[in-house]
Amino acid sequence: MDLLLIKEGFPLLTFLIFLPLAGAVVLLFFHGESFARLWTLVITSLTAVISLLLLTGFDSASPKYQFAEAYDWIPRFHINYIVGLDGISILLVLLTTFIMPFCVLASWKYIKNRVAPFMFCLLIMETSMIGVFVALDFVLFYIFWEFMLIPMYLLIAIWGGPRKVYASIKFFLYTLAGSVLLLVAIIALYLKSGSFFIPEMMWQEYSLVFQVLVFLAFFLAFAIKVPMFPFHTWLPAAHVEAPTAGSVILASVLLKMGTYGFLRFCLPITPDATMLLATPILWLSIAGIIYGGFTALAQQDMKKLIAYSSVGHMGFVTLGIFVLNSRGVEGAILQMINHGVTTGALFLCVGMIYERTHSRDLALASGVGKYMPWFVTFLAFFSLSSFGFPGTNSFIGEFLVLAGAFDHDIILALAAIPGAVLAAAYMLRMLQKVVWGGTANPDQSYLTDLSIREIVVLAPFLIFVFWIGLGPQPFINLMHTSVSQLLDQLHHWQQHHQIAAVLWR
Amino acid sequence: MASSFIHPSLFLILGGLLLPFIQGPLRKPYLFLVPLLAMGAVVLNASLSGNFATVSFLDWQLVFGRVDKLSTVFALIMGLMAVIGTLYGLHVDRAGEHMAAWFYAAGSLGAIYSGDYISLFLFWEMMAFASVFLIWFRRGKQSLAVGYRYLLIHTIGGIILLAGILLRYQAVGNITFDLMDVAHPELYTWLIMIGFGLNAAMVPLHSWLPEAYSEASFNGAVFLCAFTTKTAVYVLARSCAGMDILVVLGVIMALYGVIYAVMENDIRKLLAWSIVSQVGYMVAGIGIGTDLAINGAVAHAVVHILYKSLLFMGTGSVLYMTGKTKFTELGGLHAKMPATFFFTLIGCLSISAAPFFAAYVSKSMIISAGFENHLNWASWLLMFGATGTFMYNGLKLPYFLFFGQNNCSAETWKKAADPTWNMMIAMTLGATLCILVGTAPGFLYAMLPHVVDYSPYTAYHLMETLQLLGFAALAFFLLRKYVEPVDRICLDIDWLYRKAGSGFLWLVKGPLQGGDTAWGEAYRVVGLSSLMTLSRFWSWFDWHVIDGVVDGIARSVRALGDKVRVLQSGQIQLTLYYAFSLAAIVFVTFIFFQLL
Amino acid sequence: MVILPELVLLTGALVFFVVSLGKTPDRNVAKFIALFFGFATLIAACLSYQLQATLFYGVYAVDQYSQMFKVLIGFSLALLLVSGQNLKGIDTSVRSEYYMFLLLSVLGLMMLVSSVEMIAIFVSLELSSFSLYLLVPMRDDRTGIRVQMEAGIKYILFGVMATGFMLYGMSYLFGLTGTTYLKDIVGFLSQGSLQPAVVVAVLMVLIGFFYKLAVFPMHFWVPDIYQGASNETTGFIATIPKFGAVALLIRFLTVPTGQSPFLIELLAVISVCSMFYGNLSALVQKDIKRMLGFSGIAHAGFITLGLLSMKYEGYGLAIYYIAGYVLMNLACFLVISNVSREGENLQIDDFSGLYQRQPVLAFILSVGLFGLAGIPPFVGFMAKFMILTSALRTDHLLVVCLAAINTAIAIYYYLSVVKAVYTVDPGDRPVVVVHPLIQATGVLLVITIVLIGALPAKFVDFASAVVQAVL
Amino acid sequence: MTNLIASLQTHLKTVVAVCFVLLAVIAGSSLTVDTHHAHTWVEQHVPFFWSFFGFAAAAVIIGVARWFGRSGIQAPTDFYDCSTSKSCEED
Repeated sequence: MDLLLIKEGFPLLTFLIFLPLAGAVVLLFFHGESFARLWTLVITSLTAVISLLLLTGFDSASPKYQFAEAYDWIPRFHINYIVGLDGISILLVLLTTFIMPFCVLASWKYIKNRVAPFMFCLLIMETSMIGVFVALDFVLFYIFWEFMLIPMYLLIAIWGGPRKVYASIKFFLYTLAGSVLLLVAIIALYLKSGSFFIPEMMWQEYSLVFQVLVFLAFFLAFAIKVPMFPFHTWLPAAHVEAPTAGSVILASVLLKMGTYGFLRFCLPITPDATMLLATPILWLSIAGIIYGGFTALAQQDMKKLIAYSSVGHMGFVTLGIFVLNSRGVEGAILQMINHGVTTGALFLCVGMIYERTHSRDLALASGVGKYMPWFVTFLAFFSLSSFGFPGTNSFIGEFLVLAGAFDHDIILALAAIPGAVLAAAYMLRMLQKVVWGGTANPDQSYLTDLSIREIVVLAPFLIFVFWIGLGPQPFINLMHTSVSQLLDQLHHWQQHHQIAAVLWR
Repeated sequence: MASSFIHPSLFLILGGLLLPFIQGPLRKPYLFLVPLLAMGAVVLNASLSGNFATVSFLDWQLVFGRVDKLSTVFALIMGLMAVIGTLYGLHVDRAGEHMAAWFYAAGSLGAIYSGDYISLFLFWEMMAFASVFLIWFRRGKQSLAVGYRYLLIHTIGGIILLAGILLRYQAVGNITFDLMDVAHPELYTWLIMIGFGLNAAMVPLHSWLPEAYSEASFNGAVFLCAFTTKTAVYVLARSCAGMDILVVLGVIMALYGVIYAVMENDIRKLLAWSIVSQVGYMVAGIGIGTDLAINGAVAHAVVHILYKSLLFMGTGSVLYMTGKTKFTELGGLHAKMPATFFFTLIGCLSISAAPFFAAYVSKSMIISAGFENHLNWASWLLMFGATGTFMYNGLKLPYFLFFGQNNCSAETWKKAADPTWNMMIAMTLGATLCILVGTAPGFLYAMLPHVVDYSPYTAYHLMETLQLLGFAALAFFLLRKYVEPVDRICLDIDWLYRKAGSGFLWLVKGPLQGGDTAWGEAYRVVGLSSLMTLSRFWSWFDWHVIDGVVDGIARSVRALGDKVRVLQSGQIQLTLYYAFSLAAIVFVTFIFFQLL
Repeated sequence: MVILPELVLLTGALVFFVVSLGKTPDRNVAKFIALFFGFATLIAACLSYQLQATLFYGVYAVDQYSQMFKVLIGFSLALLLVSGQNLKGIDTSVRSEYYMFLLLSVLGLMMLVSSVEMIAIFVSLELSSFSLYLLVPMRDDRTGIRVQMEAGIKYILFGVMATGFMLYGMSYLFGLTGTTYLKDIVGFLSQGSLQPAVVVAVLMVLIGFFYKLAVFPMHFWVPDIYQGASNETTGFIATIPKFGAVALLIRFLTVPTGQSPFLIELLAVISVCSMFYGNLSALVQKDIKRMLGFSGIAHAGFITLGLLSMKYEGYGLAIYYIAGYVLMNLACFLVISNVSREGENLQIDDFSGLYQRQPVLAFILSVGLFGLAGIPPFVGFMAKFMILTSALRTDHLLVVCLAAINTAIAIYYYLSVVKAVYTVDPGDRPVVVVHPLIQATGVLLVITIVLIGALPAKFVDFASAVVQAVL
Repeated sequence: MTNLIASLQTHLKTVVAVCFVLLAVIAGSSLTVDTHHAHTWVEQHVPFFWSFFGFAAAAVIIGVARWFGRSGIQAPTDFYDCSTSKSCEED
């Protein structure tokens, strides 16, 4: 347990996990619509503010798991309640806590019926999402990981669009089917290592075959969550049908869990298998990047377009992770955050159009710029950021990832570059259509520009876009120690286990 | 004393951001003030030399202010250009257009002052993205499409450049932006060169230029013609001086531009083509790479900015007043817009290197540098081109625009008149500078990066030029019925592909790959549509194949369930039979289990 | 005193017998009597929880093991009576008889878990079974095609066959060991002198209980009976008897056979078969009870998976699993029997828009279904998880993987109900009115499901300990 | 200035004549300048070299351009619309 930096006194993480849950329980008894909105906003904002304490207390110099708490839970099976935070997860936790209030704001008018249940689902979501990122016990992790499906399913299935039933069931089945073998892998690991405590599972001498099997089980679960090409088809369906807040949560947080899983589990628990299988996965990421670009280019539905763009962007993340060098991994983590910020914001933008025109069709939204100057300004910045325009956050992320890729293999990196072109292509296409439209724009004169609430929702995202874009250093500092320690261990491992290294070549 | 360095871009950017809030009577003075401030900053910087405004970013040193003679001279002319251009568009009250123009200029200035690849790249992209608005602001279907293509092409250029930078970073380990080892070019050298070259409109990466510039708004074009290509020339001079391939490319550009310009019917396209050819001279000069040649290239860049902007202002006025840009819809305008004619004429003479006019003092430097380097073939061809330049620009343009047969429709003729005061002032300014430089090149030469021991006003050079021009003119007037503009557009490189048949065409252009040389045109002709087809195919593939597999699995499991259900026939005798037989099976297996 | 719960049930049965002699009483009377005896049984079970004794020449052992089951049975019985108190499917005239046989059947089960001698086992088993056989056709005939009769007949015939197997197996055991006392049998066999016949005997006995538990291949009766019987009856069949089955399965599995590898393999095959059979055929069901029946088969497969570890821990887990399963099923049947208006069968579509019509029931149902599907944090997940762990510990990787895949298959049909409940528009389906007491029961169920799902440690430890101590 | 041009146009004949004279003068005076440090042999030894060069160059360029244009480079103005119409509706 020397890996843990046990937090004496106030159990901060536990509090963060269960505060939204408590809020949700309250909502069970009070159904007032306005109350539900307000209450949820209060709870989420409270969570966000409190989560800032993490930053103040976090010691970025130590690779340990901080704010850790450990209690017995099911001693018979060595299942304990252990939570902790390190450089890899802290940013994601903060991302989660900070996205949520904006989701609430975004659904302020969007959700008209069954408000209280909606907010209930949001809060439950938040609990499970934070839980996933901080859980250090594999069973705990899995519980949060699976439980999350229920509220998300309801979010899509109840408040979704026309094809909500299909989309939601697809989402549920697909992701669940992906993670059943994860469960088996977890049990297998437990029987080998004798504990569900994740750090104790790392860097153990498993046989290569065992590692590969476990890795594949992991991969299936995480690749579907990411989603990596060709496991991505649930994403467009879900995104298109989900309500705005749902899409935002999906894009900003849920997708990150897959990549987070790769980082947290695949690399340290099955190092040999990782090195063995890194190359194919890298090429899969490349395929995803380019493929996502192409499909995005063909979309008429803005949400679908962004959904496919996510496939491309997450491709960059996996690329960065599996080049296995510090630039790549740090870029990948940063890119996770960026994608969370940018794509989340884009979905909010689309939602705002949708609230006005009740359509997400590019053709119907063309020429909006004339009547919604504020809106298009935001949209323009976010789309620039989305294809990594210099000075915005994604540029840093993709740049680091590409740099890492170049360290790893030049061909690989060059292969990724057309993806960047495509990104520019489809984003500009959307932007140009929305801002300028064609010659025959539909009559948009009834449109009203953004309200204060909406501007308040979007502005913070913009701030982060440029903050990360111009001064990424603080963010990188947060993660640097953990990442470098992870990679050091990995390379150290690699030197002592030439067998994998040999197979790798 | 880094404190004394003031980055001119700051003024332009801040000014641009504030612009929307400056309304009413304050607007015009403000518009005038901001570029002046930037200009002032440049002038102040001119006194410095060294690296300023260095910022450490991640683990790199970014240099935002690298001041030396080369950067200074370019910065000066760009700053000047910002002033003139803004002045010219002073009466335009679309704030967005000015903002775009200023960001554009800011990007160019930033690129010129930046001493490392990262910041260079940043400003580089800034230019591309700001400039496209100048095209979009003309509003109208064609400009939109063109602007979109323009942007895409530049994005690709940027990405090639980025790839080059990254590779170079891999190889060299630093990001300082300086002369590359052109003697032993690596992959990254080529990539970077191509990235720059695309902005310099090198044949065959040039095709974005004519269509974009001819589609720009009337004052947008004035900015466009100055910044993009010349910034490219600057960075080439900075990083690729003496790269032999550039000589060839330059010459090709020079001639290619000439031919097309001679055929062209659209006046602003004609000027755009002439940009290609003039930049060709500079590129060639850079390729030659001796002090004289570099001097020549730089000088030519400077004067080119002057007269080209003058010409664009002239033609811009015509467009602004009449709304027409085709010879076949204009002509004989000297009576209606004499001043415009006068200034344009000066511009024409300048570009055709007539004695005492701008280009006279610069073009010849490049050419003679060529001779001195024993690249005679190059120099001859450039001479040849120079003649052509005079032909289409010194003669064709003014003749068919202001004299020649009058094709103006009635209302065009009615609308035609000299433009507003600010445009006149701007043009006057430009014209004066042209003549000034042409007659007294001393101060220009003083600014050049290397010491100049070259005087253009030798009797021989004078006579040479006079003969050249005189007899070219003779030939022109004898053969002028052959150059009568016709209302047709000129296909570019893509023509070759058209001949090669559509199947091949698709093969070459279908995939998005930037390796396709005729990228811009190809993109225009089938690139976009086939790209869309391709992407539509992929999305079809996504829904029907990949998703089909997924749903298919689900369905087949369900179907399997349907099969299994059949076992559950409600008939008790059957079920009993199953149960018994299974029990029996178990029993038998157990027996075997025992025997084994 | 030690057999207080049995006595309570017996008196209850007698009371109803008396009532049934007179003219048909008001429906509420029967209901209240039933409720009274239900809770009385629960209390009695709790009271006699700590007691230990051996009665009737040692054929009847009152020990922790049996008492634990009795408490579980009593608890489930009480809940069942509350949730199914309206007995919509049963004609008022026969309600008292219905309750009588219900209590008798429960009595049989209570005796079953206590009996440690084969004759006693047989007798109590038949007691519970036959009264159960009678419950099925008591449904009042609405369809006109008398499905309930058909179901009842099938039930009997199939049951008789299973009993036949069991008796045959018992006679074998007796013949081999010369005693009918389990303890002696175990003692005798553990001294060696094992023959392959022992396995056959044990298997045949097991078959009887497989039939009760509805494990493949003794499951064929399930869907028809579930569909044919009234909702309340099905609720009973689907839950409480399983306790007895598991209890006895465990008792008999402890009989040493010397062939445990074979037995284990067999159990593994059986469990995988029932999982696939159950889940696959459940996928395409329209009738919810039928669907739950098939899902029950699948879950029975999971229980056998727990048993095949042949370890006390595994047994403890099996008990934990069955307890959780019963709870979740109770939740589902509570909703079913209250949503159906006159006790008619319910198609899945009939739940459309239940969310608008009766949010609480919708909530209960979805918790129950998600639990059955094994989504955390409900008991279904924890139980499944532990069972898989113990199975993998005995190196049945393949079986475990298949089981895991089954969870993925299963989710679909559970989800299709939830979908109907939450997303489909109710259309002209009327609002469902439910007695608050029933709602409270449902919520109680939900809470228990979540609680023992989140904190299983105590229960599992206890169960395993008990099994270890007693057998 | 317009008047000036107008008057010139009225006496077009004289203007042309003057021009020819000018040309002659130029050509003539080109013989007087010393050509010692001209770059190449031809410049030094061919009289009126640049005159010929200029004339020839102009002629050639016009010829080439004309041939080039005729050979299909010059297309009707609606040439692209057939292919861009698709793409226009795209972006």
